[in-house]
Amino acid sequence: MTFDERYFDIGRLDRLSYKDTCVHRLDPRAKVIATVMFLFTVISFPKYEVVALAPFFLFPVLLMTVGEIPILFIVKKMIIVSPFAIFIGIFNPFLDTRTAVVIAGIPVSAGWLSFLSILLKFALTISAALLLIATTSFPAVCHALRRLGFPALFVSQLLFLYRYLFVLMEEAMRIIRAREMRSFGRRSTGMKVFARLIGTLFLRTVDRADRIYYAMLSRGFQGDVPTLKRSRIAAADLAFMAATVAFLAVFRSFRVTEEIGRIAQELFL
Amino acid sequence: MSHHIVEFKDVFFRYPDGTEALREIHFRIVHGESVGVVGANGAGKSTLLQHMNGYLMPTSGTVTIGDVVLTKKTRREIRKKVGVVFQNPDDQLFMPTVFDDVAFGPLNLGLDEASVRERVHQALSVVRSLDLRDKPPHHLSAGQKSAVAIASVMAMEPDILAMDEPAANLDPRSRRSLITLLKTFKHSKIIASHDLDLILDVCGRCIVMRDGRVVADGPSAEILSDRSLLEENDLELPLSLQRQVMA
Amino acid sequence: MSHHIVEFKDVFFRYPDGTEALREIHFRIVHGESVGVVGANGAGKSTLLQHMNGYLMPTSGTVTIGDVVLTKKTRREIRKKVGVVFQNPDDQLFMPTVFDDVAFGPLNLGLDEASVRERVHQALSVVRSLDLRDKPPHHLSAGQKSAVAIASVMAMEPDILAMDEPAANLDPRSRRSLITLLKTFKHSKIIASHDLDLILDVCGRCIVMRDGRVVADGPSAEILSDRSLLEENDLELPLSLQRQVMA
Amino acid sequence: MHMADALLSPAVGATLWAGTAAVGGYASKRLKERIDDRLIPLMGVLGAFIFAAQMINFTIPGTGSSGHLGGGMILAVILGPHAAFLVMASVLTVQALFFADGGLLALGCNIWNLGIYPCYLVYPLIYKPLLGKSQKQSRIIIASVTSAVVALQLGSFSVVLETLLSGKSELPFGAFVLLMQPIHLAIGLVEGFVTAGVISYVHGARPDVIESVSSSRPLGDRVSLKKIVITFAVLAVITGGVLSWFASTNPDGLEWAVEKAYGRSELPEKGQGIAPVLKAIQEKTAFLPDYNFKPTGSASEKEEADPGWPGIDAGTSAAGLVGAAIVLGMIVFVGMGIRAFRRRDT
Ligand SMILES: Nc1ncnc2c1ncn2[C@@H]1O[C@H](COP(=O)(O)OP(=O)(O)OP(=O)(O)O)[C@@H](O)[C@H]1O
Ligand SMILES: Nc1ncnc2c1ncn2[C@@H]1O[C@H](COP(=O)(O)OP(=O)(O)OP(=O)(O)O)[C@@H](O)[C@H]1O
Ligand SMILES: [Mg+2]
Ligand SMILES: [Mg+2]
Repeated sequence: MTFDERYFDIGRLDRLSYKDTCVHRLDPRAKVIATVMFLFTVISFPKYEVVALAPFFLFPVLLMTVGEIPILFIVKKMIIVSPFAIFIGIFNPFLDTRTAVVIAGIPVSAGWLSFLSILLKFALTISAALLLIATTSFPAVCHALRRLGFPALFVSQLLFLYRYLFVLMEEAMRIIRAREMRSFGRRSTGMKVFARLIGTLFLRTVDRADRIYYAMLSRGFQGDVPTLKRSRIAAADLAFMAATVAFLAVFRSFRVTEEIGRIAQELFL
Repeated sequence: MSHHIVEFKDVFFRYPDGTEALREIHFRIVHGESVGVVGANGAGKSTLLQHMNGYLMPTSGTVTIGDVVLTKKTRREIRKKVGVVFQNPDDQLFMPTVFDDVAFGPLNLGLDEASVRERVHQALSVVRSLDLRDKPPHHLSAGQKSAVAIASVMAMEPDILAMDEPAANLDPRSRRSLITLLKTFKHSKIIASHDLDLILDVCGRCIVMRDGRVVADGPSAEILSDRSLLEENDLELPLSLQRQVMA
Repeated sequence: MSHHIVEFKDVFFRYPDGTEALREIHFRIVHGESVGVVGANGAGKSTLLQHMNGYLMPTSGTVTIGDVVLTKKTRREIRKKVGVVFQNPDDQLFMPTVFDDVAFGPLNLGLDEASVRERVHQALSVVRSLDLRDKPPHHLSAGQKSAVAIASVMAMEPDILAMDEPAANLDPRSRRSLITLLKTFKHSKIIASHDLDLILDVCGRCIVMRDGRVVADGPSAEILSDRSLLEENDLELPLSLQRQVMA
Repeated sequence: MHMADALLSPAVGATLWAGTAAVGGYASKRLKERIDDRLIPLMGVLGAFIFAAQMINFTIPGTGSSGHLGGGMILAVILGPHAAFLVMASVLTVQALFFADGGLLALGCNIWNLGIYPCYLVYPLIYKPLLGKSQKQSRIIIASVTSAVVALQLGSFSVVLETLLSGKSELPFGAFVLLMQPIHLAIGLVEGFVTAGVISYVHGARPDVIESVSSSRPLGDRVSLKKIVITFAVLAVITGGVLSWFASTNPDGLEWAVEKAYGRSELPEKGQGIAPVLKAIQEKTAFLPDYNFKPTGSASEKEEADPGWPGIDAGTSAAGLVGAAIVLGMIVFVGMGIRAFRRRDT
């Protein structure tokens, strides 16, 4: 991905999180906890599990549709980060060739099953993480983390990181353009210029940190970044959590998919 | 009300690298006065403003705000009185949402939740930015950022306002509403700017700096129409006082 | 000399997040013309300028520079012809000394050492900054940075010059010498600015933008004295055309 | 080289999360004790800087391909280990959330691999001793390159271990290591040179910065090597213990890795020895009961590979397929329904 694309991409994700739907309105803590439970449940399925993962797509699909998040955007982002998981998983079919199941006369090896399982888990976990941000906003996730017991220092500087991410990326983007404008694709994209360029950016960043610090002092900063409590757990949040837990428990404990298949087979075949 | 007074007495300031940025600065601003600071690039305007609430401490001489002499001990007190708006709003809006940013000062003053909300509401309505409250600053336009930066200082209800180049990058309409806002602020204020027209509009009094010294101090209408004084100091007549020769 | 021509034909540009920043832009700048671009914050001025040498590529429509249509393939060629000066000089000066920075472009053009030195000397004298050559950019004042940024573009001897808000943060004297410099640049140039007085001074022609569209295009003297047109577009009369009511 | 959720078992994910959280709590506490509150915005902004810097590419000499900066070593040199670790953790958190690099459960692993090694191991044990008191260019280069290479080698080796312990991949240990380590050797070299370049540039242009930042650095020389080594030993033992205990609930991975690593013959009596014990443990501790997945893999059983393995006959698998199709169809239907409903609403 080019610089610009990455930059625009997170800008877009960030903007999505400022929508106002009922998913966006849920308490951030509820969403964080629900997402983590979802992730653990998905990951806890054994290596060769494929079929039982299907119902879990309901979770991202509901968040996506109710939260009005464009599906293509999420899919695109998933594909971009997929190479590592695919790279590791793709060896399974070659290394684990014992026949696991025979479907319509065609033997399917265990390796393919485990590879498929990795892909499904990948899609589920990555989309859940992206949707958490897309429906919650980064600052809200940070505040939730703080209230869930993460160290204040860590959370404060995480918020600063988020705030200045865009400022500095824009700065970097302009520097790149200035370099491009005067380098005509020749030399000067090498390591030496690069190191100086990064060095310049670094020095500016340090100066900026100083100015920010002054601005904070001038508004009474005394070492702690204060925040207002902004949300209380409401009935809707409890309902959401309860529904998530029930959903996860049912589909993790019972092989619902296969049951449905069996019933369907009996009815129609 | 002596707490709105600002007094610089023989202030010198040297940056650690040896640059003499302020020399023998001497002036007094009384309650309710509105003072413009003008001068060439590098004249020392920003350095001067940074003494107003003790980011920088004089190398020698004294700065007095209200009844209090600026020292390392008193500067925390003084910061509650003096609100400073910097040149670049990006350095000033450091919290992740507009609301958080404007609430930052009042929260640090130890106000309770209701009053903090009240203050934020108040300050944002003054700059007509209430509907931006939940946005992150990086999604604002340059003009909106400046407005919010001003709100975040106003929310502290300072007795004295200091602004460094507040109108740069604003489009003419936004600049005009900034001028209106500044005119409605009743307490003492001090504004450093290259926009001499803005100074002429907003400030009754004007200080001219050059190489770290105050070289002129008087009514804006007089100083800013004194062509030779201005030109000696790398300035020129406010554009609205220049006759335009149309092609 | 057709290589100094700039032509936008039905250019649309959409940022990846969906913002329609340019719509149906259509104009032609002929050799030696000097064109100002004005409009409110967010009107699309910077976006327009970034099409001039292919940082951004039109979503639809064509941009022609000289005889060459802007495409991914031709933009390297086009960058040699068009020099762009950004709004913030800090972003433009990325090398550790002024000399290195100004030499960067010519070196990349593959010039030999003597000609590079010659060009740097030339460019720095034009902006009266020869004595800054060994300084690191972060020790310069705002005005000096702008001057060096301009020199670093001039050193490439562009056929066409594009500048985004060149006068922000300059003191009146430096602003005036920038104006003089711009007037002496004989080739085509295009300048985006909120400083309507500067546009009136430097540019014979003026384009008004609003929401990504060109809403007016004509002689600066006419457009910039049309109060109702300007006010509709969040602008106002250049200050030098406003009558100052003295207190 | 970010570890991904999909390759992770809950046990490995949770263990590394716990380890990372412990170190993070420790770092926060240490910083809080002696913090110069100027450090909070500085840390945040430098985190953002790492992102910005990572987006600027450069050409790797002689290859024409391009690389970018990782950042852990630069941060450690400039901020000291505690602050650098927290910044690195934040950078990775943002990567997990905004770019979906890795995922949330794997975040523990990633912070471990890319944060703890450079900040707490390589910086005090390799960078500082190599650099010594000198600030010579050559010294900076040697120290930076060695440090970056070692840190990345440790990181990528950990990815290998974490993947194998999780047991979702079939890659044999040896092959996996041979894949990962050389790639990261190259990346490490580049990162090292860039780190050296930036540090010596900053040192030359503004020596005050490194000095002023590092003077407000709480750690510095005060922490002894011994303390670090001991801490790491303890951490390693605890992690190893917890990990292997957890991992035994998924014996597939651990045993398999051990088997590949040491060769089968060196694990005696597996059939009767370990497997039943593990199975018993598993029954008691399993995160959620593993329905239908009976022959969890003691290796000997796997080798036998009975025809229906892993225990689904053709009938049930067909039912599974049909079921999956129906379930997915219903989900798509629900999604499209909500979409349509929304559209009509607005
Ligand atoms: N951090 C610094 N270290 C050393 N010298 C500095 C520093 N900041 C400013 N200076 C120098 O101090 C002098 C006064 O600078 P100052 O920023 O106060 O000028 P200014 O009047 O605000 O200029 P401008 O109109 O460009 O904003 C200049 O010579 C400048 O180079
Ligand atoms: N990187 C970006 N991604 C998405 N939208 C953008 C981006 N940059 C600018 N925009 C949007 O495009 C529109 C035009 O922006 P542009 O920067 O061209 O305005 P401008 O006329 O230069 O404003 P200003 O006077 O404030 O510099 C604005 O609505 C702005 O929000
Ligand atoms: Mg200044
Ligand atoms: Mg612009």
